[in-house]
Formats: sequence, structure tokens, C-alpha cells
Amino acid sequence: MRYFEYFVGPQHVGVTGNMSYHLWADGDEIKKMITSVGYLHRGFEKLMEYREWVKNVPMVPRICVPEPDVNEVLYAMGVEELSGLVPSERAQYIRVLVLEMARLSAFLFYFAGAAGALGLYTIPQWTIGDRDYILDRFEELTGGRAYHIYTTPGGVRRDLPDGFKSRVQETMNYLKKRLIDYDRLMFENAIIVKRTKGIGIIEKDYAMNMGVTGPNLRASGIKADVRKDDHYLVYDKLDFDVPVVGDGDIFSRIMQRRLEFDESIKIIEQVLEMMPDGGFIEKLPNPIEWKVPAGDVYVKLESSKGEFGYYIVSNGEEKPYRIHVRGPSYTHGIQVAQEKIVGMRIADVAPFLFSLDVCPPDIER
Amino acid sequence: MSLDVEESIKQDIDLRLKDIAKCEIQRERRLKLYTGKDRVIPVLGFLKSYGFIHLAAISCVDWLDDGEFEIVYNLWSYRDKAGILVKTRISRENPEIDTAIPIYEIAETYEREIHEMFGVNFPGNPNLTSLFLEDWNGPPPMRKDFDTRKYAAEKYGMRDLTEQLKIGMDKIKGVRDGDEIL
Amino acid sequence: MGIFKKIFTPLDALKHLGQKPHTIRVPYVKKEPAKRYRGIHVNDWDKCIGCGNCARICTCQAIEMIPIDSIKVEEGKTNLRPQVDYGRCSFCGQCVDVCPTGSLKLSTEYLMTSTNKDDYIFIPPKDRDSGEGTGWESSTETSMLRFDREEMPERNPDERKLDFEPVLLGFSEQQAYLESMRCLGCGLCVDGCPTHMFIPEYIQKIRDAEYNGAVDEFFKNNPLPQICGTVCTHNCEDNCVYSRRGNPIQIRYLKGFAAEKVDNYGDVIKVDPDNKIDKKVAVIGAGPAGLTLAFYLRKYGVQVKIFESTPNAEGMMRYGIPRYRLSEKTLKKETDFILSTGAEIQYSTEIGKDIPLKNLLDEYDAVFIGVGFQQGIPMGVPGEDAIGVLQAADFLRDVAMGKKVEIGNKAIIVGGGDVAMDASRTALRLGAKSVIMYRRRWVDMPAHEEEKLEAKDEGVEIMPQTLPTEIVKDENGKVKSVKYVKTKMVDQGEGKRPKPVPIEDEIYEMECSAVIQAIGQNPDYSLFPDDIKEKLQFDKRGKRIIVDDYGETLIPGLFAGGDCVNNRGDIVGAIADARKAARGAQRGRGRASP
Amino acid sequence: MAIIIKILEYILIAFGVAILGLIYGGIGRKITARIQNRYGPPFYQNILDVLKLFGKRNEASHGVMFDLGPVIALTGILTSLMFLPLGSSTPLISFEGDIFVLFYLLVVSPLGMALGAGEGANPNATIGIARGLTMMLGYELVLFVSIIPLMIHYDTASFYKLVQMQGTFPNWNFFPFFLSAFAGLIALQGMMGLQPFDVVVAPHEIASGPMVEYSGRFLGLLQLWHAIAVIVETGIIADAFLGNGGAGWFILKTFSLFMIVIMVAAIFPRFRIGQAVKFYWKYPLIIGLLGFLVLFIWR
Amino acid sequence: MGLFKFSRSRSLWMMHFCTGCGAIEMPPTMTSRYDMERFGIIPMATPRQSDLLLVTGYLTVKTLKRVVRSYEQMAEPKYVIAFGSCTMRGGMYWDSYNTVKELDLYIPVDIYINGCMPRPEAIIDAFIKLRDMIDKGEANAWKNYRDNLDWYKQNQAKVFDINKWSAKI
Repeated sequence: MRYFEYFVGPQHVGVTGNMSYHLWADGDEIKKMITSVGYLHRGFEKLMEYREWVKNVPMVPRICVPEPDVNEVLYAMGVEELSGLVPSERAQYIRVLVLEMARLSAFLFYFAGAAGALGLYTIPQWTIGDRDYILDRFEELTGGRAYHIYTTPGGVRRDLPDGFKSRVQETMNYLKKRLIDYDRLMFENAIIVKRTKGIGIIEKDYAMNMGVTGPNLRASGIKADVRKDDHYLVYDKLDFDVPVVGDGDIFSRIMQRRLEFDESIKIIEQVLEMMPDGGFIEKLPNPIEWKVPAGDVYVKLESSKGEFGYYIVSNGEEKPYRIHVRGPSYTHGIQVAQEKIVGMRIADVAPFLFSLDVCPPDIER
Repeated sequence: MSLDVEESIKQDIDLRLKDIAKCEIQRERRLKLYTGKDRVIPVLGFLKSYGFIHLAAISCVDWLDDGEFEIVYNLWSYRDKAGILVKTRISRENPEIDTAIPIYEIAETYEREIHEMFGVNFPGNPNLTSLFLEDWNGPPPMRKDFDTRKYAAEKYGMRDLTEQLKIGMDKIKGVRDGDEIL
Repeated sequence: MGIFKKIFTPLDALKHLGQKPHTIRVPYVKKEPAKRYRGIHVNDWDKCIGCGNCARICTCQAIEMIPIDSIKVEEGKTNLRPQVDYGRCSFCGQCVDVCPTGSLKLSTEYLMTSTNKDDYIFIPPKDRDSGEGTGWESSTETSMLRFDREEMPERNPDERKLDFEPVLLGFSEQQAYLESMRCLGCGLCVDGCPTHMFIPEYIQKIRDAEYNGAVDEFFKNNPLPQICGTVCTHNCEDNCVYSRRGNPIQIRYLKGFAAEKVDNYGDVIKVDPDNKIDKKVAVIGAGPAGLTLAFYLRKYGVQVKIFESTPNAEGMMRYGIPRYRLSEKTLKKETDFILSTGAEIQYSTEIGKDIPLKNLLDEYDAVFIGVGFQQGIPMGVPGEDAIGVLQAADFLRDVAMGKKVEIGNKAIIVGGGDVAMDASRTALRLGAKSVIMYRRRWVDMPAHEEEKLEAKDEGVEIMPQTLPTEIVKDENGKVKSVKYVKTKMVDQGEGKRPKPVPIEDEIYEMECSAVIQAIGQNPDYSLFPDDIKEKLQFDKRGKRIIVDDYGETLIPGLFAGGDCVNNRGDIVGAIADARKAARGAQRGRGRASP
Repeated sequence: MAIIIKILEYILIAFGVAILGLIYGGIGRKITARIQNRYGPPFYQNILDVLKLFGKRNEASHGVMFDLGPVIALTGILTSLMFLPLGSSTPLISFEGDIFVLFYLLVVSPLGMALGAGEGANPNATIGIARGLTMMLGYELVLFVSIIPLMIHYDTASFYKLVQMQGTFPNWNFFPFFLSAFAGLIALQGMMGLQPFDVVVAPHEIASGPMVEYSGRFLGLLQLWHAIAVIVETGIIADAFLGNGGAGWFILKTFSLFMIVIMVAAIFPRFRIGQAVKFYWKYPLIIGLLGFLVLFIWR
Repeated sequence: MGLFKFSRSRSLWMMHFCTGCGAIEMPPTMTSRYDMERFGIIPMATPRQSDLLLVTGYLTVKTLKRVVRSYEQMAEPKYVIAFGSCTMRGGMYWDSYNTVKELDLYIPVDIYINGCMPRPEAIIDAFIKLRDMIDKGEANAWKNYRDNLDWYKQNQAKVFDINKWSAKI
């Protein structure tokens, strides 16, 4: 039988970025979907092969726009591991701080997207407005709002400004206060629960086999977190939980982020307290003509969307030989979404994709 | 830092895949495994049954000078908390390697990308259509012999300032009189 | 009840209806960007030296160096200024982090909207700057550049002052690597080097541990790399971009390091000693100028004969510089190599006395004079004829020749140049106490800073703003003490060096057993017969011979170089002169090619 | 002559109502903005929007029906305005049974939209129409159920009479018939197409639904339709439950109702279409039916 | 006519099309902290209803096709604001094989905003500039597109196979 064909995106409110879907529906029920990506393909992996190691530092954050710091830290970690450079303890704490702040801002974005997809337009206005306070802190620390270009191989580019810690704490207090508002309006909202419970279930085994990672995997009931399993930076010194919601539906994915939000605030507060003194950067011998010893390394970390990984190959020259970026949305943004969307209603497409937190730029690079 | 887990994984792999794969420990929680092109699927099959459930990525490295592509399967075991890179090399002339879909379903998209970006063929993958590029008429762009600067300059008319930079830098470098003048 | 509550909890949001919104009412209310914000570039044109590092680091190729005619080109400074294309710029601030001078920074301004995209290309001026501490700027700490150098290992001062073994221990390979890695390859240093060595190129080779290649680069315009690598006056380092805010790259020591790594230059530099063309050049004085000339002429097969008045080659390098700075081994290695290229040398032959200059002029196609300054200048105070009052040049020469020099237990050295430092430290090594008297301030002392510090470390007492007025003799006619006064500095107006004026009120006296005068040297032109001397042209003070661009004097075929031509008074200056002269001879000026 | 004056008066009223509706919309946007912690647009913003839309060049047309759709929608709502008593004033047309006509006419506008948008052949529009018509099944029923007790109580099917007999405060129908009024309010939410019942336009799901292909003047007509519909729809509830009164009171009442609707819209997400209709057939319908009980008890 | 112009400049509906990374600064601009609805600017879901196209950064060839098509669907008068460096001369992606470098070769641009990314303040600044331009009648890039359609089509055809493309629609 012929199905009703329906295109979503790239120019559409209901897409999680610049991507599109081709839907075949029988009445209101989706029978088939094909994800189309490539609207943001800039060929980063190719461009990075053309640039010296340090010149890639401004390049990498563009890979994942809502949470750019992940890329910077990963790239720096990979290069450091290849070259044997060890950043100072303080730099590592600052990196954790930056990563967690970025996670918070990405989660706020996520809440906005998820609520917006469900038609609750007050939440985006709030969360993105409040995210701006985190961006203010970022701007103070890194000099940039969206792209921080702050972490560089060897450490971080600048030290904390005066009084920064207390201002971060203030922001955290503010967010904690606002979380109560969010809870009441969004996470306890009966209609949200009704719309999202039991829909778009990704089963545990399926998620694991399909390479789903991060909060989506935990929402399906598997306790796996790169921060705990493959501890990098100073995460092993910090005390935090890995919440697992476990139902695998849209609601549990939203709640998963909500619970992890609390944990991130906890981590930031610990980091502020535990941050040691010391240098913030081990300078590279030469910024432009530095050569990294030959070798290859796979580094990964836990982003707000899941496992972000960099596979870096060096052949001992001034430029990387090959960098492969493993974006977390790669798996759930294409194959998982395509398969799991079958049988869903048209109205649930946007909430489902927003709940998966599909970020096209990190799929396409 | 003890490497007990890694050692035991290595032992098990060495025992089971003695003839077809070579395993080494890279560092804590990271192993590497080299195998031949024809052995990849059985090796992956064993590793998945061993606990490496998560296929994080499949990468491809173009070793132009060797005339080979290196396919790297990036696996992770949630149980052992260790990752393993499975590497194999295929010839650049006729790049072809069996698909990993029977073992890892998610490989479909990864292979699709490698097919598009490197022109590697994966017999058995039903969906090797273009992923990122549309109406692409150049060679596979991630190959080392594809020059993106030249291509961009020709297609989009954007000038490459590398030459200008060189001239500028020569200007800065000032007086040079080596003995060739003598 | 739970469901009932769930329906009504969202109503809580209505409380915001009465609250003041947190909207920033841009553009009516301005929100200041953070202090570190990365906005549009500003560039202090005066501070900027046009090194082009910003253009090289730019990952977007947004920066081009544009020559600006209104800017004067100075040594170590070009008239190029960065032009930024905001159609490319990604505001990463890496250009700021590699700016060695700190002139380039990103201001906190970011507003720029235009209908024309060509408006977005311009040369950043300074006027947009909102002041210190705002915008993205780099300090020596936050810059990507490592302004701290790798310290050259030295022997302990207490230990080294007891003997004449070399003070410097030399870089380790790791140190040399790190130090050479600092080089950005901008090449501004080349302007500072009189002989224009290929500095970025050889530093690159040193970084890659290709020492042979580095030596090859050295010999393109300097045949004495290891000597220069140890005691050069390193003007290049003054021009190094790092010197603007920190320690320059130790180009000198890197060169020395690489030269030392190659035991036999002959493996790298192929000069056939038997290749002799039908041209003969005589060289008077086997100092740096003479040796350089000999090398470059030999390279092209010209027959060279060097006439040296002392029994050893190397001239002032041997007799002016003490062995603890420049070891015998180094000297021998370099001169042996040059002599191995087929240059002949005749020791202990003084031109003017043993052989008249006229003969040489007749016999050879060209004659090169590289005699240097040998005679010390007397101070002109009463009591200078006392026993124990020495000239530093003589003193150093005698020590170098191994003669026994009696200076007693306390020597006063007068002067503040490198020679004074050498003399004081030599005196120290002979077992005496050394005191340096200098009439100007510490900062005015012409000696190199590191020399001064080394002397001080070893225990030389340095008395700036001190002027000896009289040398007191004892009954045997020997030096007993020195009477001196303190001076004060009198400003001479803008652009002029302040002048020391003695404070006559109080006269001090210091006991001593020797006085070494190191206030300058004069040339000894006794080798010129009068008729030749008349034809030559000297500078105003009558010290230096005027030569043309090819080192040739007014007499065809008579070339000169070294101290008697330039006023640098250093080795590398002599080398540069000699190369000029070699080029002159090669180009066929004078009688070398009639 | 009288009829001409009446028509002129009607045109004036229609114009005024449109302006009023636009200003309501603007204030509604401001109120929403306040809940969302921001200032929002000026209150006259919607007027500017409509003016702008009328100033645009129309690009594409997808056929006669496509162009006529907005006209039918606007005509439908303008006709229903004729039957609506604006407070205590007499509507243009009033007769026994006009409530049924009014309710019938309310359906004309969405149908006009449906006809027009259907011609646009945009899948979003098609889905939007399907949803809109389904949605109507939900709220129209509830609206009827909430009004019927009043009709029974006053024994009339004329809206004007119903309002007149109701009297002023505190004799509002709201107090005795609060269950029906509540059901009516919920129906109003759906009629206005606001959250949680904004399934018809649902930007995240189907762009903006039926309006997706409309631009320029036609979109302006639709905006006007919306503006008048705001008054008509809140007016029905205000007239039915909040007593009569002068034009000023009418404005106040409709405005208050509109504000309630807007505030509820700001704090709820949207239902899925199935859920929305199911919801209407469940809670508000039950509440509305319970309203009948009041009738019997009160009598 | 003046009233129409006035309302036109104060009621700019922008198309909700996040083409590049510049889209990341759009939500803050649209939401409570900067609230551009104050100027009557709201996102619209479809090109038919929009007046303003924001090209928020680089455009890949694949996106450019959609952008051109969306732009052509917009009712006149329509305006284009280009965000950041990438739209002017390629920005960071000046040597990428898949992004176009100079946007104004393919669609006309009214205003460029400096930055990578432009801050919300800069975006609002551009909106206000555009508003003034409309008031003065200077924002006429759309007329330019109509007048020089052939030139634009030619340039577009250089980047993608225009025949193949138009056959698809």
C-alpha cells in the first residue's frame, strides 16, 4: 500500500538542528523513516589534517556546537597522551569545571528542546535564559560565549579570573533555585508525563547493541558512564553518583538528564572547593612547528549526549595524520532513530528525537 | 596502576586467537589487536562474545605511502571496562572488506560513512548510499590524495593565502646573503 | 490527590507574572562584555614589530601582513602590519597568544554590522583599545610562547674562578632541543647579525638534530661557528622577538652546540686544498677577519697566504679572550679546519718590520689587512708610569701566552667594557682580588650583561660611578694605591648619554698591587709606510680605515677588515668585513682581476 | 434606511472587534512573555503584523480554493459575529434558535480553512486540517453540553434572550452552573487552539499546520479571522456565563477569559491529537453532564 | 504606504532555519535574556510566512540548495541577514570541500554581522540596523535578486547541478 509521504526539515522547527527526515506514514502512524544528514558536513577530519596541531585548537569546538568544550578537552587529552605532556593538577580541575558547566548548559538546552517539542514554550524561555548565566561565567573565564577555545594541549589558556569561584557558586545557587521552578512546570507536569511515558522505548539490550551511550543508555537501564569507567582528568577524585532511570522511554530520558543535572552541580561545587593552586598550562615547546611523536590513541569522555571519542593518529609530523571523531549522536541519531520511530505517531516524532538529544553537527562534523 | 585486567584479556585473546591476531596492551584500559583482512569478522565475533559489546566507531586511515587503508574497529567492554582497537589493513587498489553488520548492527552507518569518505567497499552492507554528501562528483574526500584546498579554490573560487603568506614571511626575513653570491 | 496536585503544580509558574523580567533591554541597556572578551583586534603599531607570527598561526588565514609606508624600518622591525579579514577570522585569539610583543590584542568591542562585506577587511589600529586589562591580551605568562630560556649550565663561581677551564658547560641535547624549539622562524634576527647568518634555517636543523646540516648553514657565511657560538656579541639575540618581553633564544649557544657536535668540519664542508687557481692573496693578521677571508677565498681556489706576527694564529680570539671563555680546543678546531683548506700561514712575521707592505702589494693580487687593535689607551692620570700599571690588552696577551705576570694580591681594573671584565676575571684566576672602577652607572657599562653578572658572581667587586684620579707609587716605584672620587650623572638633554661629573669634595683611596687599564684600544698602523698611509682615508678620530662596500681601501688591491674598519670590535663584525672583502676580491675589484 | 445604518454599525463593530482582538492578542503575548520572564512585544504588535502582511506581495497561489479559504474563514467568523450579543446590546440578527446557527457558523471558518489549505497540497496542512476537524469533534460537543443546561433553564434558544434573562452580577450563570462553565472554559481553550490543545498548528510537529502555505494578504486575513475569533469565542462564554452588562463590561469579561486561556496555555504542553479528543470526551464532558444535575437540583 | 513600511520594519518574522553553528546564539536572542520579540521579531515555522532569512553561518552545498529554495518561497519583500565570518569569505571553513565561501554569490545579503559567533547583542544590533534600512527604503537585496536572477542562478549552478535539482522539485 502507498503510504503518506512526509518531509521534516531541514527548515523545520521540529528538528534538532540542521537535519531532515523523510517519513512514510499510514494515517498518523509512522511506517518508515529515513534520516538525512550532511547539511552540516564541513569535512573537519580533512581540514584538521591540513593544519598544525595547535591550529586545530580553534577548529575542534565547532564540531559540537551546544557543548564545544568536550571537543577541546578531548583533542587536548589525545594530543597530550601522544606527546607525553602532562597538564598540571589545577588545569585538570579547571577542565572538569569547564566540562561540567558545558554539560549544564547543554542540559538546559536539552530541556528547552524537549519542552519545546512538547509545546511547553515557557520552559525554553526559562532554561535558555538561565543558560545565559552559565555563558556569562564562560565568557568571563574563556573570553567567548559560544566557542570557548579555552583548553589547549598542555592545560588551559588562562587562569581563573579574580573572584570567579564565588561567582560560579552564585550561578549554581541560582540554578538550584530555578530547578524547583522547572520541576514544577516541567518534570512534574501531568501532561508532559502523559505525553512521554511509555513512548519511544529503547530497550536495554537493543541500546547496548546499537552503541547508544551516555544518558540515553542510562535511561534504558545500564549503569555506564565514561567518567566512572574510563576515568579521565580528576573524575576519580570526585564524589558523584551515576543515576539510572531505566525505563527507556521519552520521559525517562528527560528525567535522566534532570537527575544528572543535580550531579553536575554537585561536581562543580566539589571542584570549586578542591581546586589546588599551581600553574595552569605546560607550554608547548613551539606553538607552530611542534611535532607530536608517531602513534595512535583513542580518547573518549562523557559528554551530555554520550561517549565522545577522538581517534588520533600521528605520523610524527607537524600535522595530525588522521583524526576520527566519534560523535555521540552518530548511533542514536541515524540508525536507532530510524528503527525505533516505526509505529510512533507523527506528533511524537519531535519529542522522540529531541529526547534522544540528536545533535547533527557531531554526526556530520 | 596494575594491568591485571588487561593482562588477562590479552591472555584470553592470545589463547583463542593465537594464529590469527596479535594483541598488545597500549596502556591502562586500552588494548590493540592486529589481524588480517579475512580474519576480521571471526575476530570481532569472538570479541563480542567475550564482552566487547559496544562498537564505538569504525575508523579508516589512509596510509598513502604504504598503499593501504587501515580499518580500525573500536570496541569497548562494559564488563571489563577496557577498550580494544582492532586493526586490519586492506589494499588501496581494491579496497574491500566484509561488513560487520552480522555482528554489530550499528556498523551499517559507520561503514556507510567510510564507503563515502574513502571509497571502501563493504560487501554485505545493504545500505551503502551517500550519507553526508550530495551530488558529489569528486573523488572520496577523505583520501589523502584529495586536495581540499585545490578543490575548494576551483569550485567555490576561494583563494588560498598560503603562497601570499610565504611571500610575506620572506619579506620579513630580510637580508640574506649566503655564499652563493660570492 | 497526586494527580490533582500534578495538574496544579504548573500553576506555580504564574508567580513570575509579577516579577521583574531578567531581560537585558539591549540596545537601550548595554551589557558590558567580560573583561577577557575576544572581540575585534587592536594593534599597537609602535609596539608591533611586524614579525608575522600572527599570520602564521592563524588557522583561518585571516591575517595578511601589509607593508605600511609611513612606518620606519628599523633593525628587528619591519614595516609590515597585520591586516585582518573578518570574513575569515574566528576570534580564537591565538594570534594574540603568539604575539611576542603583546601589541596585538582582541578588544572587548564586537559590534560591526555592514551591508558591504569588504568593510570587514582592515588593518587593526590602536584607537579602539579600551585600555589595559580589557579584552583578550597576552602576558608572558599566558602567551603561548615560552619567554623563559633554557639556562646555560655553568660551573659554580667559587670553583671556576680558580682555574682557566671553560666556564660554560654547554647545552645538553634536550636543552638544545627545547631552546631551538622556541624559535618561531620569523627571521628578524638575521638583520641583527652583521654577517646575516641563516639563523632560522640552522635552528630548524638543530631542532631536528641534523647537526651536519646546521654546520652547512653556518659555513655559508661564518667559518668560525664554534668560536662565535661561544663568545659572539650576539646582536641577533637583541633582535629576537622574544627579547621584547623576555629572554631571547640563545642563538649563540645553539650554534656553538651544533658546531661542537660535528667533530670534523671537513666531513661536511668540502673544500679541496689542492684546488688552486692562479690568484694569490696575502692576508695580514690571522685573526677572525684573516681566517674568514682565507676560508672563503680558499673555497674558490684562490691561493692565500697569511702573515701572523705571533707564533699562533687566531689573533685577538686567542690573546684578547681568556681561555676560560674560549677553550684552546675550540680555537684549534676552527683554525685547523681553515688551514686544512689549503691556506698557508707564516707565523712570527710582522709586516712592516720583517717584510715591507710594499713587497706584498707587488707580489700578490690583493692584500688584506686584518690587524685589529693592539695598543691600549692610557688613562692620563698622574702616576701611570708606576710598576704594576698595566694595559689590559697586554695583560691578557701575556697571560694567554703563558708568560708570568705579577699582579700581586689586589688588582684594580679601570673601565667597564668586556675587556675590563676579562681582565678582572683573569686577575681573579691569577690569585688576586679584583676591583672594577667605572665612571658611569652599572647600566651604562658597555660590557654585556651576562659578563657583568658572571664577574660579579665570581667575586669581582664592581664600583660604578667611580673615577680614579691618581695612582700612588710606593718608594720602589710600584703601585701602592689608587685615589678616586665618586661621580654623579648629569643629564645632557634628550637623546644624549648622561655625563659623569666627579664629586670633588671627597677623595677616597684604595690599596692595591696592580692597576689594569681597560678603557679602550687603539690600532697600530706602523705597518703602513708613510706614502701608503697618506693615500688611505681614515675616519674622524683617525682610528679606522674607510673602505667601500667590498672592503677595498682607496688603494686598489688593498683590502681591510675587522676592528680597523668597523667600530663593533667583535669577532662577527670582523667576519662580516672579511666576507665583504672576499666578495670584493671575487667580484674582481682592485688588482685581483686586472 | 435603518438597515443601512445597521449594516454600517455592523461594519464598525466588526472593525472594532478586529482591532480589539488584535490588541488582546498583543497583550496576551505580553502576559505570556511576563510568565516567561521577559518583556515581550508592544501591545499593538499584532496590528503591525497584520498591516505588514497586507503590505506584502503575494507569491504563490495554489488555486482558487486556496485563495478563497481565508475569505470563507473570515466570512464565517464575521457572520457568527452577527449573532453574538456584545454584552447587553442587541446583535444584528437575533431570533429564537440562533444559538444553533451561531454554533453552526463557528464550524464554517475551520471548514473554509480546510478547503483552502487542502488545495495547498502540503502534507503539513493536510495533517493540520485533519487534526483541526478531529479537534472540533472534541470541543464542540463539550461546548454544546455546557450551554444546553442554560437553554433548558431559560427555556430559550436565542442567545440574546439568554443573556438578557441572566441579569447582572451576582445573578451570573457562572455561580449556579459552575460545572458547565468550567466545561465551557475547557472547551474555550480548545476553540482558541491554545495549549494543551494547539495540535492544529503545532509548530514542532507540522510546521504551522493549515497555514503553512499561506503568506501575505491571505495570512493577514487569517490573522484577522483569529483576532475576531478571539472575541467571538470568549464572547460566547462571557455571554453565557458571566451575565450581561455594557460594552465595557463585555470587554472586561472577554479580556479576563482570554487572560485565563493565555495563562493556561503558557504552562501546559500540548496533547497528542488522540489524547486531546479523548480528554474532551472524558473529563470536560463528564463535568458538563454533571452540570445537568445542577439544573435538576436547582430547579 | 508609510504605515506599511513602518509596520514592515517592526514586524519581522524570521524563518526558523538553523543553517550553521550561528544557530546556537539564536535561542538566547529569542528567549528571555535578550528577548528579541520586543522588536516584533519572532521565529516562523515556514518560509511562506517569513520576511527574514537568517543565514546563521556556513552553508554546505546540501543546505544551500534548501536555503535557496526556502528563500525563493518567501514572499517579497524579504530580507537576508548573514551571520559571522563564514558567510563572508568562508571563515574557518575557507578550505573545506563542502561549504560555500561567499554567500552573496548565491543569494543577496542585506546585512552581515561580524563575529564567530555574533553575540546576541550584535544580532539585535543588526536587526535594528535592518529596521532602519527598511524605514529608509534601503534594504532592497530582494529586488536585486529578482533583477539579476540569471547571474545568481549561474552561480548556484556552478556549485550544484541545477538541472538535476530543478527536475527534482
